[in-house]
Amino acid sequence: MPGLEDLYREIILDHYRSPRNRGELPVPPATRVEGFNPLCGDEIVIFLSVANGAVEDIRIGGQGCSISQSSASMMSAVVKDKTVAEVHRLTNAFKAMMSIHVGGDDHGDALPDPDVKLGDLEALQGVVKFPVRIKCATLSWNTLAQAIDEAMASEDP
Amino acid sequence: MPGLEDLYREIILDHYRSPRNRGELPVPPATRVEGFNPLCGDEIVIFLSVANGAVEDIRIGGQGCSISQSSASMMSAVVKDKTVAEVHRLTNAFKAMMSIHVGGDDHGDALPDPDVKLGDLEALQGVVKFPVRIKCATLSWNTLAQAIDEAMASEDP
Amino acid sequence: MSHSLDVAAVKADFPILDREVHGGRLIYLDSANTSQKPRAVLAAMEHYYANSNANVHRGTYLIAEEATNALEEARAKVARFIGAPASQEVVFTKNATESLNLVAKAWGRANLRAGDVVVLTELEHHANIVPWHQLHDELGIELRWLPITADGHLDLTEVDRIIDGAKVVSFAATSNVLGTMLPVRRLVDAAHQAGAIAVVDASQHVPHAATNVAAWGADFVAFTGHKMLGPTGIGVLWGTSEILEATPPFLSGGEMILNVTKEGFTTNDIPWKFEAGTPAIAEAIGLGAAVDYLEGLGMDAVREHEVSLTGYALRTLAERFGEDLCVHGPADAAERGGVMSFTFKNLHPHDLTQVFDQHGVCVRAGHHCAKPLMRVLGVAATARASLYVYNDEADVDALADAIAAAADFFSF
Amino acid sequence: MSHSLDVAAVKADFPILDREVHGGRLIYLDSANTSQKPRAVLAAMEHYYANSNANVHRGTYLIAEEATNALEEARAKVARFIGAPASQEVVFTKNATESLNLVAKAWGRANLRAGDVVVLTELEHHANIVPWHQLHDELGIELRWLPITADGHLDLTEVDRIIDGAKVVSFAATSNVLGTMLPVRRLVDAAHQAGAIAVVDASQHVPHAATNVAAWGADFVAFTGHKMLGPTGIGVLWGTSEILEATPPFLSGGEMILNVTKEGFTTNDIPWKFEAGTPAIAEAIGLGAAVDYLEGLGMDAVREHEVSLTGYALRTLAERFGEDLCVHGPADAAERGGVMSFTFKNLHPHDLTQVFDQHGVCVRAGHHCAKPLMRVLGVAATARASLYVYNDEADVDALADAIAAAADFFSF
Ligand SMILES: Cc1ncc(COP(=O)(O)O)c(C=O)c1O
Ligand SMILES: Cc1ncc(COP(=O)(O)O)c(C=O)c1O
Repeated sequence: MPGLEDLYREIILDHYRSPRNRGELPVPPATRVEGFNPLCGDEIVIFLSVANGAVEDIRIGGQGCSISQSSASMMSAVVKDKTVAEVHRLTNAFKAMMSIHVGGDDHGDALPDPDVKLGDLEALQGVVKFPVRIKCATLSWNTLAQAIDEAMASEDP
Repeated sequence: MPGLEDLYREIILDHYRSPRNRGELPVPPATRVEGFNPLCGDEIVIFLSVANGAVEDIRIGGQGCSISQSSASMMSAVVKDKTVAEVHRLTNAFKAMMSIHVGGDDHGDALPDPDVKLGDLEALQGVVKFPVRIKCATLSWNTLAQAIDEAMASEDP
Repeated sequence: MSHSLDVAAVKADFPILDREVHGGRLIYLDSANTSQKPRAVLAAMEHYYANSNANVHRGTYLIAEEATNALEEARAKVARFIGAPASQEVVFTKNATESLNLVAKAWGRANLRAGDVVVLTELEHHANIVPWHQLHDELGIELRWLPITADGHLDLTEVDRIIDGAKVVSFAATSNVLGTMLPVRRLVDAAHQAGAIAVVDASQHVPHAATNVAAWGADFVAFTGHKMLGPTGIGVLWGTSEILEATPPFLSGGEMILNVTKEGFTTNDIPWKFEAGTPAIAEAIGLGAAVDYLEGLGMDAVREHEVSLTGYALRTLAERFGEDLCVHGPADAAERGGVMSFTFKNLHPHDLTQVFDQHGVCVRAGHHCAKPLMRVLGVAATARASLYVYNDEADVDALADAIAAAADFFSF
Repeated sequence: MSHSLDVAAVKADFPILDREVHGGRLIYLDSANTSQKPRAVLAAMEHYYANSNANVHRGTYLIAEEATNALEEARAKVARFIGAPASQEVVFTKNATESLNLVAKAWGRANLRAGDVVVLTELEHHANIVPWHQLHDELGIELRWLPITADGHLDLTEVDRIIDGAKVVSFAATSNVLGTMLPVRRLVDAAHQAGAIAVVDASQHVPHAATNVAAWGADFVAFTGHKMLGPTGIGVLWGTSEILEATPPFLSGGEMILNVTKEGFTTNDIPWKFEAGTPAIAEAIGLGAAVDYLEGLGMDAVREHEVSLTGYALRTLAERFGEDLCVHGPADAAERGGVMSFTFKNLHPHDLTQVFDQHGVCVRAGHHCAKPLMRVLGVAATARASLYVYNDEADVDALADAIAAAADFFSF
């Protein structure tokens, strides 16, 4: 039986207690997208500004458990200034860590790139032993993907 | 276990093979009402003419099993020239024989009158041991009740 | 103990309670979500499948007749259990959600139009909200909300003003989040006074307290089998004969017709008019067995047990955690069902119940399908422990120990 | 025998077949109405209730996770069994009737308007007729009917003309009265050619023959659990991801939402968007076990067994009763399912099956929820014997003996 220590690494609790990039961005120019985890009621709000194909700024709002909040916090730190393509690779790598099958199928996703470094996010690895929590951990990433889609759509002419 | 002989008395099969009062009446002045037994698909059509509060004439159409057809045939023979009140008493007596609770409740029905004579219809007594067939036996009676209601309604000014 | 329920004997009737999880015993405190099933309910369904399985209202052979009788007996049991004047007023559905959809969509589409007002309370379950939202989108009906007070009661000060002019008043008899028991008769009367129909979502009431729909005077009452010791896949809609007769059919197909031609159809009598297709036969029979089981315990004893155990729980939690633990809803156990939603310090409910799980304690964390209420309470989620006939003081103590363990683990 | 099904072993898996009725063995020939359940299906449900019973997609503790996984595994099994490209394309409903109502009312209300044409066949079950009648009454859509030939096949001569301009073509894959197997792919292509969606009622197909919804190319496929060795209370609607995504929700409440506020709601992803309220959890798990059981037999072996036994039945009845007995539908067993509707002399089906019952032979008499077809056939009712995996030649012989007994009793 996996223990609670596998799930709640210190770095997770740290991000939970002191979340990075909390707040809002003015909309527009930023994009605002909400995400919901119907299982446990977690709600996340992502404010995203994309410029020249890269994440210019990001802010996180909403309420959630330590896993969803810390995942969002770590994500916000790592995606800032990354290009959309890099964010896509990070997302795939993160989902692969969560045992979510991505890429290589007919949806046109690339296979996860083994060279992508997840850094702090690796602390979330233990989540995979608690399958119910995977949805908590991926909520912010799915919401980010949607925010990027919307931001890119409004960038395009 | 009740035997088939309890159900299929000779007089029933006789009415089934040679149904009385089969046919139609011109509508109007007659009333036409259809009845259905969704269980086994029996269909009955009653053509009824009521004059001066009594059954002036009745004809039976439709398709059904021996029980529903013979019940309709016997019913048609017995209700002719009866007043609506007499038909109501007959119906109650017949339903009582079928173990259907009627009367004495708050629906204003009279209790079945022990003096009402059912005659040939008593041959249907065995039906009560085959509860599924009760619906077959009562189909024509329920349809008649509806036909009387409609005929009376169009009689009234 | 003052009540007359022999909980040890009851526990022994529920096979799942013998199960070990994470090396300890299963402490099931999520009955407001779904209840466990006694052996008698499982046996009734098994017996049906092994002896009389056949389709109903269609077969002309022995086992088909047995199946039909068993289904209709189950209906009669349910009718008697809720004080319904007639069996035919009991419509079997798949769950309370379908029951409420039937009301909103079959009755509602036939009777409501743009601008008509439907009154709900702030503590409704989504099952009694979203169908009305759909009608809003489709027909332009308007929703009004009866507010709740800070201590989780319905705010009665403005009830009549808010209900005035409404066509429907639809509300939970007991809140699945706060445990609050609403003044059903009072609200039904207010609805009728205003010319509205009264719809009661009794999903959290029927399993836990004696119910008499006739005494309530409501028009429709919805509830669900799996929360009252019955199986999944079966729900109930009770309605007065008058309103059921006047309501057009909802789902359609076999069973609910008298005749079908290429041109159209005529409907069967109530309740079958509302039961399209092969019904949940085994499940209805299982629900009948659940009713038998609850009647065997006695609904007054069930209620007494829950009031007493809820009182014990409220006292225990207050003694052990003081201000750190906040239980939402009425403070007096006699005024509530055995549902306790709580927050503990600033620990998120999902993290709390994660620790509970390691101790075998099953408690739900989330919005409990009542997101508008969550917003009113100012939280995104709560942890919710809920009690039933098989719970005892040891289960409550185990919950308290698990809370202490969580406090410990997160070293707050 | 040429097929590879060990019927004696199969029979032993069905507890009800040990039952005596009227002093003899039970000869169950009404599987088109509902099938019997093997021990493995009952055991799977019992195991769930005794070990993992909890609500799904809500619980954050071990047994809730087990329950959720068991439900979703059942979905995956069903998806694989019917060749669905993705699990999320499998929506659980309460029966095929609800599945077809979902199509007519959720997809239909959003996509059809007055004058739009829906094409059905003359051999449809009421479940695939009455919802469209309701839509006719509500929206003014128009129904067109594909006729059948004298020998019970679909008349293909005018198919394209009749379908031309239609928005929906909805039809049974196998007739529940005639046994006729329709040319599904041909009809789907004709529908798509005309710009219509194709809806297949596979209630009588999925239990009896290998099914591949992707190969059919249909948009929606509906079927029901209780006819395929599964429990009552569970049905399936398969749809392509595209069409399910584009279809608005039907029943609404818990489970099917992402968010609810006082102002409105947003829906969950497919398939949960269509699964409002607590699902039929145990029943879905039971259906999964039924799929396992059928896969264990092999659907090709099942089909081979039915063709062979139907052939035996058709020959036996012809030999023993000649012209006195008329079996409706295709004469060649290879072109039909194991459903035989027949009339015997001028004996009414209900009188016939009354005698059968005394011999333990379960055969349905009636309109089989296909009254428009009865009218086309020129009868009010038929007797219908239907075969499945647990039937053998002795069962067919018992049917023939019962027919002889009826002839005898009524001394014709
Ligand atoms: C062809 C067909 N369609 C639909 C149905 C309806 O199935 P259910 O009653 O389980 O909804 C049936 C069975 O009754 C059927 O034979
Ligand atoms: C108050 C209330 N209403 C309705 C429901 C819906 O019940 P079901 O999910 O069985 O349809 C529930 C339970 O989830 C409930 O607690």
